[in-house]
Amino acid sequence: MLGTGLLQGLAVTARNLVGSFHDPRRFVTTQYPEERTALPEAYRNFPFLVCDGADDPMGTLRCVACQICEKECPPQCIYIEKSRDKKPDANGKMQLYPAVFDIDISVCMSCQICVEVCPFDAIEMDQVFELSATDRFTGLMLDRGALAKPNSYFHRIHPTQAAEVDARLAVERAAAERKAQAAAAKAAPRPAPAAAEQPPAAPAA
Amino acid sequence: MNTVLILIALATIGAAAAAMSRPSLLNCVLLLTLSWTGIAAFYLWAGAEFAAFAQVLIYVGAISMAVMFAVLLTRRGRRDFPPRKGSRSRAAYAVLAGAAVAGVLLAAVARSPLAASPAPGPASTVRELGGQLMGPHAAALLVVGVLLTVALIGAVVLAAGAGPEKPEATR
Amino acid sequence: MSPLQLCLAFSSALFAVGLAGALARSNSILVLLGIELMLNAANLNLIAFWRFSPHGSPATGVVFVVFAIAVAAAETAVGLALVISIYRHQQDIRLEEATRLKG
Amino acid sequence: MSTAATPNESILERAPVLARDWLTGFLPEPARWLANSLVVIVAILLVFATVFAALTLAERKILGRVQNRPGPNRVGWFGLLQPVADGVKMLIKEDIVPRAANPVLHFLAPVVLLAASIMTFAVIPYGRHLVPVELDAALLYFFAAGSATELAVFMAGWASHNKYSLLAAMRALAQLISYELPLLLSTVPVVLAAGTLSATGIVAAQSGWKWGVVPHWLVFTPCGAAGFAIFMVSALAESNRSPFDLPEAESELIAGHLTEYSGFKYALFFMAEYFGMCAASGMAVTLFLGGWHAPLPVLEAVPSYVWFSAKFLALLLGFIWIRATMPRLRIDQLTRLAWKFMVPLALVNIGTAAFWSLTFPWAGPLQLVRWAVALGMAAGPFVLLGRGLSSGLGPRTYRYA
Repeated sequence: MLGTGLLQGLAVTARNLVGSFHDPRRFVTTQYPEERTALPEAYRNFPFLVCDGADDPMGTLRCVACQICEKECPPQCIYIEKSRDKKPDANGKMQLYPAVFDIDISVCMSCQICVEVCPFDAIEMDQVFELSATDRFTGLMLDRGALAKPNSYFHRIHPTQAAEVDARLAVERAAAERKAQAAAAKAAPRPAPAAAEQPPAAPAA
Repeated sequence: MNTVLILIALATIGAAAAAMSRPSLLNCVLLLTLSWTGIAAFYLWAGAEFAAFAQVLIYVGAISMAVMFAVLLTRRGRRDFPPRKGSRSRAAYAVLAGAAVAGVLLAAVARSPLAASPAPGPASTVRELGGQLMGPHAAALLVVGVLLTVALIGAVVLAAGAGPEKPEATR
Repeated sequence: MSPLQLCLAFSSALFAVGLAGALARSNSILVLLGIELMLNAANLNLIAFWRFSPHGSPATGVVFVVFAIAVAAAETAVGLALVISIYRHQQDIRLEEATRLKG
Repeated sequence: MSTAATPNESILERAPVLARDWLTGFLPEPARWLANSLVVIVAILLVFATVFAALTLAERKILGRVQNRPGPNRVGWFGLLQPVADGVKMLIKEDIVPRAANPVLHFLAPVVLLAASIMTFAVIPYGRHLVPVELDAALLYFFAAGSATELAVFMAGWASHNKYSLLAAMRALAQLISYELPLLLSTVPVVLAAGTLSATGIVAAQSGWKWGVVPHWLVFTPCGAAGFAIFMVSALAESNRSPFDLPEAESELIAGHLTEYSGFKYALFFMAEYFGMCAASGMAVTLFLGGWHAPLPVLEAVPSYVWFSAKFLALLLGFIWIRATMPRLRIDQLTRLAWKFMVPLALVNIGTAAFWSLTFPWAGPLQLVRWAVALGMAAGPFVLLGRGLSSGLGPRTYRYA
């Protein structure tokens, strides 16, 4: 009969209206700036540089300025300048470090190739999306200081990936340490008799 | 008392005269609607509320719409009509005829011994009007009802018509 | 000039304007409207006399006007229908063109 | 402003009238009448401006809540200042007038539309002593002022010198004219029952209660209920609301006859639409829901204008509720509904009203017969015409290319 469709429709809208006040299923809006929905773990946005020590980010950067990522980056949005001097890295080996490390995030297309090619796991993908800036050129050019974030932050945003990376680094570090000790042990007995005039070649890490 | 009447009269006649003299058709119709509302204002001034609201409802509401639809349906595109050679003199003659008729009427009105009783006019209540319509004028009411239905059905049949016969008419 | 005479002057002026308009214009819709205006002028007279009639007669004036408005509405509707059907035949509604009675 | 005081009247009932007398008491007689009417005009404009503001906010919040979202809650506390923000936005927006448009008509259209819709507020009795203008033919005045809005719609469409807005104006006119008929015809049973065209007379005819409980409102009679339904549907169409908002539907001709309007003229058009909605629900309350009468005798102490505004807001929420539910009708469905369903139903309803008033003296068992026949005469055509309306429109079949 004419009109029954309308009445059913009115009933649906009324139920929805009343339901929206008490039934969470009927009120789905999250008020964005105040409430935030949890980001999925695999979400990635723009890269950031991982540094081991949170207190001295520039000192403990994992990046050794090998510039592989700069060459591999399809849109060419990474710019690296090597440093003059060297500093010891996590394994105690003297490595270079990037004096300038810029990523132009207005060009970056979040393809994650830099993360895959980086031999030192120095660069990972970040989850920060509130990056709007007022001017287009310098505002979206992130320098070394802005990019460096501690490993603990990496654990917080990508827990599984961070754990896997740390496990691999620990294995490498252990291997490097064993090699260093073996080298030290081999070097140590030969000059044992003449230990007085020559200090051990590689200081133990 | 008279100033209001004179104001209404001037407004209405002004609107009607302007309506009749404007070149663009739709401005004419709108000005004419203005003069119809002026006539409704006169009815209000005279105390016949029912007639005033009926006038507004029928003329300003319905007839002006019908006229505007007719004007829009019969627009021949922007090919402006060449002004007929005789139209200037014809308008003059028409105005002359109108003025002559007005002169005769006004002369008659001025000399007529109409001793208007300035007493407040009879209050026309709707109930009394209804009584009149249903009482002595009941037959006339039915006739007007039939007339209206027949006329409107005829108008619809006429206007709808059997559709354009000549193919070039659909150009 | 008593108010009644003013009303009659008003309605006769309106009648004259309607007449002049109907005669002057070449577009048949405006001729129709000119006649409509003359009809309204007549209604004006009816109400004027009803208002200033000496004896407080029942609302005959208003009844006449209501009937006149109804008839005028019917007349306008039929007139416009005629104009539209003329337009359909000859794509032009100027009076001078509507000379052929055929069809 | 009738100031006759019935004995057991609470002071609140006469409060507005006393306030007005206090305000304009000191003036000499001719100026006092003028001041009184000015006060009434200002009061109406203020009240309905706030109702308009509150209505825009309520509409957006209710539509939001129905669609599982909060609606505006950023401006002010819970979004209460949203109408103020909208108003300011409309004021500072640039008012573009197309070069080819006819400037006089382009400016005049919203003015005439708003003037006509505000004039309809003059005859609605808001309370026992709150009747702005007591007209003998109030109902006819209401519809006369209402029909002047059609002229303004056409002027808007024509003055914009834009093919689409002219086409949309013609479609809007077709809708307005075809729904004016059922609107007028649906009030005939009310006039027949009340015996007068004046609004106060109609409300007075609906006073009193049967068996002390059921009020004598016309909506509780079969012909009144059918008339109320037809009146509300036609009022929806007259004010271009919800299922009938084809003229300004975005998906149709851009914004219909409002395409070439921006800035405050655009806001005026919307204010006129909301005023049209308010006037229609105000008149519906007066005609069918017993105006300012209380639903129960014991509630008589509450001031009358409170009852009027309660019913008035209920009807407005009904308008919004229907807007939240109904999809839009096409122009042919719309006019078919008007001419093939609403007009015949309204005509039959006049028949039922005649039967209802002629059989008034029936008593005892005949009352049941009277009710049964009247309900049959009201519901029968509804079902038959309803079936006819959607006949031949079986479930739609799709042929995928």
